[in-house]
Amino acid sequence: MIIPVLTLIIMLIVGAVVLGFIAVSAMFLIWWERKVSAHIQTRYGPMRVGWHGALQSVADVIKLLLKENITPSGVDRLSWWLAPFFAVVPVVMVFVCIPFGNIFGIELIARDLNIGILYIMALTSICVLGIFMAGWGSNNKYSLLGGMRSAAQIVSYEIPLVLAMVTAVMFAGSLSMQKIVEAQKGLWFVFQPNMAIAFAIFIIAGTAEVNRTPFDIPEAESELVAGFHTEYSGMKFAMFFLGEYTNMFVISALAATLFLGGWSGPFLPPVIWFLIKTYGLVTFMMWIRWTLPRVRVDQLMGFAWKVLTPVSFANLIVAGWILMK
Amino acid sequence: MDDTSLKEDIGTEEFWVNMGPQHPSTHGVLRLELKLSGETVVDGIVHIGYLHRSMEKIAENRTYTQFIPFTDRLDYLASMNNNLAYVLAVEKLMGIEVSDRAKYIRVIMAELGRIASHLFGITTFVQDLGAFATPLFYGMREREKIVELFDDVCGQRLTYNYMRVGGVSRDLPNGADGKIKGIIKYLRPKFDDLEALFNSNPIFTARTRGVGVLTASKAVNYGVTGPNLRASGVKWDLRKDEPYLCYDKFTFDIPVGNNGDAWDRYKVRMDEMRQSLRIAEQAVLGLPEGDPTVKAGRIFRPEPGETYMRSENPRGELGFYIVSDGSPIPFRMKIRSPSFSNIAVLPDLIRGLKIADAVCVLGSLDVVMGEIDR
Amino acid sequence: MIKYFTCIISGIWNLAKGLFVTLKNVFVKPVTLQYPTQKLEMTQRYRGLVDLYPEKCIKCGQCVKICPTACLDLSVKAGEGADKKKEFGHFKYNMELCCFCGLCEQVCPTQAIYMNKIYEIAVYEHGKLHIDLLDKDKYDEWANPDVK
Amino acid sequence: MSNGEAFGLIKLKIPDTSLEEKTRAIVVPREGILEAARCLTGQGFDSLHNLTAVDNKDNVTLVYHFYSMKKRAGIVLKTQLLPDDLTVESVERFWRSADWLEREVYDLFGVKFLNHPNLKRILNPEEWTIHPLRKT
Amino acid sequence: MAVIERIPASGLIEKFPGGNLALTTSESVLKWSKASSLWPLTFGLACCAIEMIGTGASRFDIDRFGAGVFRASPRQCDVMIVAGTICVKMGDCMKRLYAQMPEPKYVIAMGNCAVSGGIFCRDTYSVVKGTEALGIPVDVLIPGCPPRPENLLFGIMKLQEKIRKEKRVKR
Repeated sequence: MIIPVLTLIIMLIVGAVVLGFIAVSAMFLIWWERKVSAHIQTRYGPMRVGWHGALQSVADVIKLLLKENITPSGVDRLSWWLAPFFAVVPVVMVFVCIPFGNIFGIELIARDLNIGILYIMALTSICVLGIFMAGWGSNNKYSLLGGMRSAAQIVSYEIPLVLAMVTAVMFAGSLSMQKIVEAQKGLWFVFQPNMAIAFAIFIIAGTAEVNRTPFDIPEAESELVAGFHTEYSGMKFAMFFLGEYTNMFVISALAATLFLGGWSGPFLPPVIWFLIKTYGLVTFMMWIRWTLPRVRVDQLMGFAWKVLTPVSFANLIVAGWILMK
Repeated sequence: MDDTSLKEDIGTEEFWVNMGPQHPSTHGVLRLELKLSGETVVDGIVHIGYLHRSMEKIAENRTYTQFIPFTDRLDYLASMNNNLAYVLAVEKLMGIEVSDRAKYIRVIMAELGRIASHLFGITTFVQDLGAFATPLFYGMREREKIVELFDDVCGQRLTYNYMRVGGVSRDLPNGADGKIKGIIKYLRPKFDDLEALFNSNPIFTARTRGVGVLTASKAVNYGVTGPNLRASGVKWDLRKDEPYLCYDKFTFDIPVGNNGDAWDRYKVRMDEMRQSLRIAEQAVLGLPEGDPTVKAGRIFRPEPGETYMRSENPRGELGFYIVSDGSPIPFRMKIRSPSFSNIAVLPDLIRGLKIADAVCVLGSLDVVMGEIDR
Repeated sequence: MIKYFTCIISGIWNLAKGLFVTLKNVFVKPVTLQYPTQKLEMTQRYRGLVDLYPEKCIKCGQCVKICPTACLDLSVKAGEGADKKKEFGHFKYNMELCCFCGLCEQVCPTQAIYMNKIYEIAVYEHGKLHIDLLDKDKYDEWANPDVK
Repeated sequence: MSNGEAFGLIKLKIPDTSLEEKTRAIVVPREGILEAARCLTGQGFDSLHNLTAVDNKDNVTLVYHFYSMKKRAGIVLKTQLLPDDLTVESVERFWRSADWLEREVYDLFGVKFLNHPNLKRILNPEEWTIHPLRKT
Repeated sequence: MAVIERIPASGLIEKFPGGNLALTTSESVLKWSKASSLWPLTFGLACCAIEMIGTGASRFDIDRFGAGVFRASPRQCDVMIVAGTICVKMGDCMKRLYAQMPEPKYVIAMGNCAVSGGIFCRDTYSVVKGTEALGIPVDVLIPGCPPRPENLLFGIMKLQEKIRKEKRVKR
C-alpha cells in the first residue's frame, strides 16, 4: 500500500517540477528572445517592467490569461478547443526522458526509457496535429493555408531529423538518452566529421520542426497574418506560444544531448552544462531567426527532399561504413 | 453513395482570399483579392481608395502656398521630393526663376529624401520576404540620420513643408553642410552592410530572382516609371533626360536592370542610393552663396493657362497638372502619382505565382498608398 | 555532383556572412534614446505648438489668412483708448486641426506668433486641445510633463 | 517629334482637329479619339503618361499626356465633351495604363468610357452616386 | 471591463478578514500586467504609420515599454493605434477590426487625422472626422501631424496611467 502512494507522490512532485520548469523556461525564453532580437537591432528591448524587463513575460502571461476568450462563430468546436492542447501536451511529455544531468547523485531524468529516442520522435510528430487542427478548426482561410503548410513541412522535415538522430544512435549503440550521453564521455559526437554533418542537418530540420524563420511558413506573418493561430486569442493563444517556445527548448535539448555530450562537461555541475548547451543552441536559433528571410513553400519542400534527405542518407551510410570497419 | 456525389464531396476548388486593407504586407491600406488554387495565385484584383483623401478637391480650395503642406502627405516617405515636384510645377506655371543656392539646396534635400525613401522601401521589401524586423530596423536606423538632418533644417521629422515657390523656406542652418558630409560618410559603409545581408544571401536570391518579371514593353505600356521601369532595362530618368533644377551639372549614372524581376528592382534601388550620395556630395561641395529664401506671405496669381510638370521621385515620375484661371487658387489640379501606375501592373505580374511571391512582388514595386489614393 | 556540393557550401558561407553582420551589430552600443529619462533637445527650428507673444501682435490677421486648415480664430475689436488701437476679442487655436506647417510663423511680420518646443502632448478628451492663445499658462501642463 | 508634326499627322486623318494657341495642345473631336490614338501608337508614342479631365462648367475637357520613350518627346491631346453626354471611346486597347486612369476619371467626373473592360469606381465606394470633382 | 469581475467569487472573498486587501493586491497586479503589456495592432493607415514604425524601430524602441509586440491579427491585440487618416471606405473595416479585438481593449488616436480629421477636415468629401465619429471610443488622443515618436511613447505612458487608475466596478 505504502509503495504505490509514495510513487504517486513522487510522480506528482516530479510532474510539478517539470511543469514549473517548462513555464519558467518558456517565459525566460520569450524575454531572452526579445532581448536578443533587440540587441541584434541595436536597441534595448524590454526595459521598464522589472530589472531590464525581467518581469515582462510575467506581465504578458497574466494579461493573456485575463483576455477575453473569443470563439468565432463558425469554428469547428472540437478541433478548435483541442488544438492548443495538442500543441502543448506532446511537447511536455517529451520531458519525461530528457536527461538534465545529476545533482547530489540523483539522476535528473523522470524516466530513462530504453526506447527514449523512439518515444521522443513519436511525440514530436504529434505536434503537427495540433497545428493542423487549429488551422482546420478556425474556419479561416489564412489559418487553413497555415495548417496545410505546416502539415507538409513537418512531415517532410521529420525524415532528415530522424535520420540525423539515427546516426547518433548508431554511434552510441543505444536508444536510451542516458546511454547516449554516457557514450560521449570521451569525445562529443559533434567532433567527428560525419556527426558534424548530422548535427547541422538536425539543427536545420529542427528549426523547421518548430516553425521558426527561415522555415516559419505556417505562421508567415507577412503572408498569412498569423497563420494557424490567426483566430486564437487570450489563453489559447498563450498555449500556442508556450508550445512553440517549449518545442524550441526540446529540440535544442535533444541536439545538446545527442551531439554535444548532454550534461557532461568539465568543472561545472552537469545541470549547468546541460542548460548552457541548450540555451546556447536556442540563442543560435534566435540569431538565425532575426537575420534570414523566409523561404518559399516549394523551395522549402525542395530543400527537404533534394538536399537534406539525400545528404542525411549518405551520411548515415558513411556512418554505418565507419562503424562496420 | 454513387460516384458523382463522392466526387462533389472531395472535389477541389479555387477560392478567394481577401488580403487587406489591414494586412501586414500591403503597405498601408491596399486591398488585394487573390483567387487561389492551393498556394498558387490564379487571379488577383487590386482594390484601392481606402486612403482617398480627396487631395484634388482640396487643391481647388487652397492657395498655391497653402497647398504645399498637403503635398507632404501624398507620398509620405518622400515628402521633400513631393514638395519639390509641386513647387516646380507652380514655378513653371508662373515662369519664376530660382536662385542658384536654392537649386543646390533643393537637389541635396531631394537626393537625401530619395535615399531615405529607398532605405525604407528596400527594407520593408525584405521584411515582406520574412526577415522579420531586423533589416527594417537597420534601414530605419540609417534613415533616422537623414530625418534628424531634415528636422534640423526645417523643423519636422516627416512633413517638412520646406520648399517654397521661388526658393526654400529657410536657408540651411549653420554647420548643416558639415552634417550632410558626415551623413554621406556614415551611409557608405552602411550600404555595404545591407548588401552583405541581402545580396549573396541564397534565400534572398532564391526568393527574388526571376520572380514577377516585368518586361520593358509592358512596363512602358502600363505607364510604370521610376526604379521599376529602369529595372526592366529602360534607361529613362528625368534627371538626365529632362534635366530640371541643376541636375545637368552633376555627374552620376543611371543604374539599369536586365530582367525586370524583383531582384533587379531591389538592385536598382540599392545602386540608386549610391548615386544619390554622389549627387548630394557634389552638390554640397559646390554649394554657392546667396539667399535662397522667399517670403511666405506672397500670393501667387498665375496667368490663366495650364502646365504639366513632372519630376523624378523615388517611386517614379510625379506629375502635377495645374490649370489656372487667374485667381490665387488653382482651377484644377491633377496629381499624376507614380505608384498609381506602378500598382496597376500588379495583377499581371502575380498570375501563376505562389502567394508568398505575390507578397514579394508587391513589396518590390514599393508603393505608397497615400500617393495611389491621393 | 560537385556543383551540387559547391552550391551548398557557398550557400552556407553566404548565409554566414549575413549572420556576421547581425552579430557585429550585437556588440554595437544600442542607438536607442531612452525616452522618459533621456530627452532630445529640440532643434532651433522645431515646430511644436503655436504660441503667441500678445504684446508683439499687431492683429493683422495674416496668420489666420494663410493657415491651410483654419485652425486659428482671431477676432479684433476697436480699442476704447483715445488712439482706437486694435484689441483682441479672442485668439483661439484649435490644435486638433493644426498641421504644424509653420506657415503662420513665417508669415508673421512681427514674429509675434511662433512655434514653441513642446512636443509631449497626450490628452484624454478633446476639450483640452482647444486653446486660448491669450491665456498665459496654457501650455504649463505640457511644458514639463511629469514622466519617469 | 513636336506637337506641330503630330498635329499635322492627326489633321490628315481627322480634319476637325485644331491646335490650341497657348498650350500647343492638339484638340480632337470626341469621335476622333480612337483614330488619333491609332495614329499616335503608329508614331511610337508608347506611353499614356497621364489622363485627366477638367470640368470647365460648360464642357468637360479630357486631357491626355503622351510620351514616347524612344523619340523622347511628349504631346498633349485634348477632347471636349458636353455635360449632357459624357461618353467617349476608351483607349485601353492601346495603352493598358488607360485602364485605371479612365476608371479614375469615371469615378471623379462621371465620364463614361465606351468599350472599357471594367468601368467601375476605383477610389470612392461603389455605391456612391456623386462624382465629386464635377463643378455643377 | 473591470478586472475584478474576472476574479471568481470576488464577492465572497471580500467578506473574509483580509479578503479586501488580497483583492486589492491581486487587482493591482492584474492592472500592472495589463498596463505593462500593451500589444498594438499592426495597423498603419497613412503618414503617422511611418512614425509609428519609427517608434518601434531602434532609435525610440517602443519595446522598452513592453508594447513592441506588433500583432497582425486583431484577436491578439490590446491596443489599436489609429495612425492616419480614416476615409469613408475604410470606416467599416475599422469598426470591424475594433469589434474583433478581445476585451479589454484600448484605442490610441495618433495624429490629428485620427483625432478630428485634422488637415483633411475641410473641403473633403471622403474623410471621416476622427475615430470617434465612427463610434469607436478613444482612450488617448495624441495631437500632432505626425506626432514625434516621443509623443507616441508619452501617449502610451498616459494610457498606462489610465489603466492603473481604472475604477473597480462591482457587479
